[in-house]
This record gives sequence, structure tokens and C-alpha cells, in this order.
Amino acid sequence: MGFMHWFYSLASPPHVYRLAGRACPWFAGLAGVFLVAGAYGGLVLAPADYLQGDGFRIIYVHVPSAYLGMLAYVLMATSAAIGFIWRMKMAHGLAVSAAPLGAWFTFLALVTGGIWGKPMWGTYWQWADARLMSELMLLFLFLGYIVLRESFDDREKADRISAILAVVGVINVPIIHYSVEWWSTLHQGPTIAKLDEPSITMDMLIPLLFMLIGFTAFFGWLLCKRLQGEILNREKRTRWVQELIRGASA
Amino acid sequence: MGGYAGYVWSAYGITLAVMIANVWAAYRYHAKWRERALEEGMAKISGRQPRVKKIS
Amino acid sequence: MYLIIINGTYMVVTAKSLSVFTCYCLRESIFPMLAIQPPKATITTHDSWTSGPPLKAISSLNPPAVLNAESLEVWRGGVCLFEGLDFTLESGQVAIVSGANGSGKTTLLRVLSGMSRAADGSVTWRGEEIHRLDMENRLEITYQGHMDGLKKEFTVEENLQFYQEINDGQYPLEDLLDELRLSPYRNRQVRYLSAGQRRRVALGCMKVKSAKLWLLDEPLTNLDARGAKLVSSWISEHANAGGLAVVATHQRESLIQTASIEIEL
Amino acid sequence: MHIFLLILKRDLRLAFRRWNELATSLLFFIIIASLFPLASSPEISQLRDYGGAVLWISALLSSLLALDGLFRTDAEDGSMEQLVLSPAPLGVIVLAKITAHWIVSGVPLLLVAPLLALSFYLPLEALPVFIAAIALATPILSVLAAIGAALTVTLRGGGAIIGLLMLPMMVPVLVFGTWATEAAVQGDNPNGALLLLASLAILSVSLGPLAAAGAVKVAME
Repeated sequence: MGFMHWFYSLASPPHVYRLAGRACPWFAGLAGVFLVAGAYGGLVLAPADYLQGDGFRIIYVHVPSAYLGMLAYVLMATSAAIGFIWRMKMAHGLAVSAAPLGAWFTFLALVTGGIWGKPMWGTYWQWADARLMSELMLLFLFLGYIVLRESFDDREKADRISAILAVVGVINVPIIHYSVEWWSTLHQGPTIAKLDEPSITMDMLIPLLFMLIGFTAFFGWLLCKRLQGEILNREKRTRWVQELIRGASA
Repeated sequence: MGGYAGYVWSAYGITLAVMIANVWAAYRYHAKWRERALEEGMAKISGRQPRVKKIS
Repeated sequence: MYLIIINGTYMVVTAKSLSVFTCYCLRESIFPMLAIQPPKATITTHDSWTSGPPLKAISSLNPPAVLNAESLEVWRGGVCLFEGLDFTLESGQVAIVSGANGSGKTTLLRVLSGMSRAADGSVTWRGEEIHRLDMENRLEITYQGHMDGLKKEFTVEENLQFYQEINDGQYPLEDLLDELRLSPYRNRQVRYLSAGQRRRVALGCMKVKSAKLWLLDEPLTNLDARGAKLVSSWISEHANAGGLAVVATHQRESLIQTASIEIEL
Repeated sequence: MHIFLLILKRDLRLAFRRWNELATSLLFFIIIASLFPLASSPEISQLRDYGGAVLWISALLSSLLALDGLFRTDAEDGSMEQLVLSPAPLGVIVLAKITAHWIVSGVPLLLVAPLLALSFYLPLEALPVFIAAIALATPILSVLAAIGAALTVTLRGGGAIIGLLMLPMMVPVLVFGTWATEAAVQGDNPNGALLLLASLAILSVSLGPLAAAGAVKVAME
């Protein structure tokens, strides 16, 4: 029964607010450690790739942000679906706070992907690259979600309608990804095929894992911070918020 | 660093910039709603009790 | 893609009719979140294509027709309109909902109809939660809001026929049109009617459903004196015939004599 | 099943009463397709390579336009409220409305697209595959546009936002459609793309209406 109790305790805003507050410093510390270690490993320790030289070091930034964009979207869709089915405000709050972060990291993945493409393919934007195209579609899905949510004035309706969009979106993400994948193999120019995933040796892989953990911790930290802001936004007229704020600031 | 130093550092630079921007945005978001909560104060309108009258 | 292929072949092999099947497969299958607790009516569709005994036989011994609201609390736009509303309406009783503008009359009626959800408390019809009613119970409830619900491109008769078919009402259209004094306008498109006439057509659409529980929101607006008298006579007839009605209105005095309880918001 | 036919009949009658709206989405498709040659050179060789793409993009855009007011007109005059409260499951009602609008906007598109394809110098033997692809794609486009219409039913400027929401989800249809036409033009067999379009059609026709019904129910709250 522990799980159900824990699950329903997530529905009470003060509990979630405290939980997020306690988690913030842990996530921040974890992010700092792993990011510094990963960056140092990636830039200095890892050997240059025989084919792409040092240009390949950009994957230590491109791959984690792309992964984070996807993680944020899936997290947003599941928490929106949970909020929709069990009518939990906190789950909608989590979806709201995950959306801008996901959009920013997807944008970051596009930019770093473009910069990585310049030395490799000679152009910043390579339409034929399946990864960049599905990243771009993911960014549009994020922006669509944020724009739709902002265009409602009643928050309850904004939550539930954008939850449906998130669920429909998350079903479409794999379909879009595979269709773009097939499309790029259809139009694959010779230049892209040989420069695809560089063969990753062990000492190249460890910094990448560090960076992945660091990015995820960073995402967790900002997610908790935004979630706290969102809870205050939703519960600003309740007693516990007033005591919390009055108490803290008095 | 080979000829790609410019690209590598610009990529890391942009990543750092976006990260710092997000940290600042998250803390400002939290602070904004904290002030808004201070201004709003308690919910004054507590729900009125409706009266149900029997008409014989 | 495997999902689609399974779904695809499964779909092609057993579908009697695509729409009915999709509701069935999704009620049972892996998308409860999308199906959003579909009303149990999904299975017992109208022409009872399932081989089991028709539900009508079972529902004859159902609980008495009672509308019950317990500690209803309704919020709108972050403000609490009212809380702790309790009332019970038995068969043959009429409830009048009165109160100033913005006191939540319309929101209360929408909650009673099951369209909106109350922040707290519950509304039950024949002992079942209002937003989880099955086919038979939903046929017994009719809601008439501010908007008429008429298509202006259709004629009066077409609108009435549509609502008669969709809710399989038994009320004969001919005498309904005579009662509403709309017979001369039967073939005119609704767009050419006045607001009062449109209101009468809308009330006709509500009556054609011959439901047990009427939820009327300001039925007397735009109606002339004779129209108002007709509506109050309908309501008292309906109550004497064992029906229930919840009417939100500003003209308290014209309906107060038929009412048995009054809810002041 | 009887409710499905009832709503279908009602919406078709409604659409033919307001036939001018039918024509707009079809003319929109033709106009967009005819803009492209004006934008670039009209020689045959160029037209043939991007002809398929032009047709598919204009089909996408005209499907968005056709279904923009699908739920809004009913929501404004209150009949959507009555439909939500009617005993029939809302998914069936929404499926009926989508089918009605597909008949009104998808089928004429199906008839006009081959003519335009010919005007874009598409080889004659590639036509049957192109028609099959459009026939399979229009239901998907109608369902996706209907979900967009359901999500924005209470918003004023709903038209533009449906494009932003739903176009990324129409990318697979665009990709498989152009792939099928290109394969047909070059003569190798397009079955892969057509089968994928068919499976997408089944997925969207079975899940789409439920998502749209959920959105409408929330909008009517």
C-alpha cells in the first residue's frame, strides 16, 4: 500500500512544495559536480577522434541536450496524462514547469547540432540529417504546447486541454522520428553517411555519461525550482502559502 | 585543438549561456510568484452558505 | 509501428462497425487515459448489437428517481461561488434556483447536468454519480441552457426531428408545434425567427426528449406572457406526472406556486 | 451505429446548406498549388521534381482550413452542449462529424488532385498510386485537423494555432505521401509508403476521435 499512499501524498501542494525545496540543493550539487567533471573529461582527457579531430567534442553537449529535450517531453506528457486522469493539480504543475525547460534544451540541441555540422558537412543546417529534423519537430511540439496553454485564461481548462495535446504529441513523436529517419535514408547524400556516429571508445564514453547525469541533475534542479514557483502561482491565496511566506519573510 | 577550436568553444559557450539563462529564469519565476502571493494576501471571499427553503 | 500492425489486423478481422469497435477495443485496451473513463454506455449502444439480454429488462428494477446533492462546492475563476449545498429532489418536486447575477445559478445547473464537475461534494441521480451515468439514465435528463442549441440553417421541424431522433423522444411533433403556436413556421429556417420564437423552439426540443428530470436555465427569457404561462403549465404538468425539475430563474413569482423547494444562492 | 448515421446525415445536410464553405477549402487547394509554378520557372523538368511536394503541401494546408470551424459553429449555437449530454458516446459523434467533413472536403480534393497532378506533368502511369496515396492520407489529415479544431474550440483566433499545433504531426503523412508519389514517378514499387499510410490511417481514425472527444468535453465544461 506504500506506493498508493506515496502517490496520493503527491497530490497535496504543501507536501510537494517541501519535497521540491529539499531536492533543489541536492540536484544543484550533483549537476555542478558531474558537469564540471564531464566537461573536463570531454575537453581535455578524451582523445581526439581520428576522423573528426576535436570537432567531435561537441557531442558532449549536443547529445545530452537532445536527450534532455526528449526526456522533458515524455515527462511532460506522462505528468499531464496523470493530472488529466486523476485530476491532480500538481501533475499539471509539473507539466507546466517541464515545458519551457524542454523547449530550451531542444533549441540548444539544434544549435549545437548545427555548430557541429559546420566543420563536418560544411553547412550549419543540414536538412537531410534525420536527428536535426526530428529535433526541429520536437521543438515545434513544445512551442505548440506552450502557445496553446498560454491562450487559455481559465487555468483548469488550460491544464486539461494542453494535457490532451501532450498525450497526442507523445504518441506522434516516435512516428515523426521514424518517418524522418526513413526520409533521410531516402535522400541520404554520400557526404552524411560516412560522418555519422563516430565510433565511441571507452575513454570517450565516460565523459559522455558524466555529462548525461550532470544535465539530468541540472534539469531536475530547475524543474523543482519552477515547480515551486508554479505551486505558489496556483495556491497563492491559500492559508499554507501565506503562512509559509509571511513566516519566512517576517 | 585542431582547426575546430572555434566551433567547440562556441558550442560550449552557447550551452553555458542557455543554462545560466534558465537558472536565472527559474529563480525569477519562483520569486515573481512569491511576491505576487505576498500582495494577494488571503482569499477574502469565502464561499457563502446557500439556503435551501422548503415551501409547503 | 507494431502497435498499429496489431491494431490494424485486429481491427480488420473483427470489426462489425469501425466506430462501435473502436470504442469497445479502447475501453478494454491500453489507452484508458485517452478513453477518459468513457461512460459505461459505450457497450450498451442503442441497437444493442451485443448478444446479451437487452439492458432494458434489467433496468426496470432500478432505484427511485431522486436527484441528490451533498455538500456541493463550486468554484469559478479561482473564486468560491458557494459551498456546502445539500438538497434532495424526489419525483414530483420542482426546485427553483434564485440569486443575483453571478451567484452561480448557471454553474450549478451545469454541475447538476454532469457537464461541469463540482470542486467538492457529489451529485447523484438514482444513486449513481451524475457524470458516470449510463445510457438509460442519461436519456432521463435534459438540460436547457442560455443558448438554444438550434442550427440556424435548419427549419423548425428539422431541428425538432433531429432532437427527437437523437434522444428517441416519443412526444408527437404535431401537437408540440400546435402547443408552441409554431405550426405556421414549421418550414421556416430558424435564422428568420425572432428570439422569443427561437426560445419556444428550443423548449420544444427539450420537451420532445420526454425526460424525467428537467434542468432549465432561465426558461422564461425572451418569452411573452403567453409563453411564460405555457412554460409554467408545462412544469406543473411535468411535476404532477411524477417528473422532477430544477429551474433557475429571475421571475420567481411566476413559477413559485409550482415549486416545492427553493435554493437561494 | 444509428447515432453515427444520424449525425453524419445532419452534418452533410448542414454542409450542403452552407455550400460556399465547401468551395473555399477546395479552391484554396487549387490556388496554392497553382502559385508554385508562378514562384519558380514553369519548365517541365523542374515542375516534375517538386510537383508531388507542391500537391502534398497544399493538401495539408487545405485540410487545416476545411476543418477549422468543425466544432466551433456547433459550440457557439449551443448544439455541441446538447450533443455532449446526449446518451451516445461522444467519440462516435465526433467520428461522425469528422467523416461528414471528410466527405465534404477530402473527397473533392481526391477528385481534383489527379487533374492538378497531370498539370504538373506527373506521368500518367503514376496517377493510380498518387490517387491511392491521397485517398489514404486525407482521413489522417481530417482527423488531425479535427483534433486541432477540438483543442481550440473555445479560442477566438483558432485557425492559425491549429496549424502550429497539428502541422508537426502531419509530417509523417507528408513524408510517406511524397515518397509514394516519387516511387511511382520513378517506377519502383510504392507499396512500402502506401502500407505505412494505411496503418497511420487506421491509427488516427481509431484513436483520433477519442482525443478530440476528450478535448470537446473539457471545452464544454
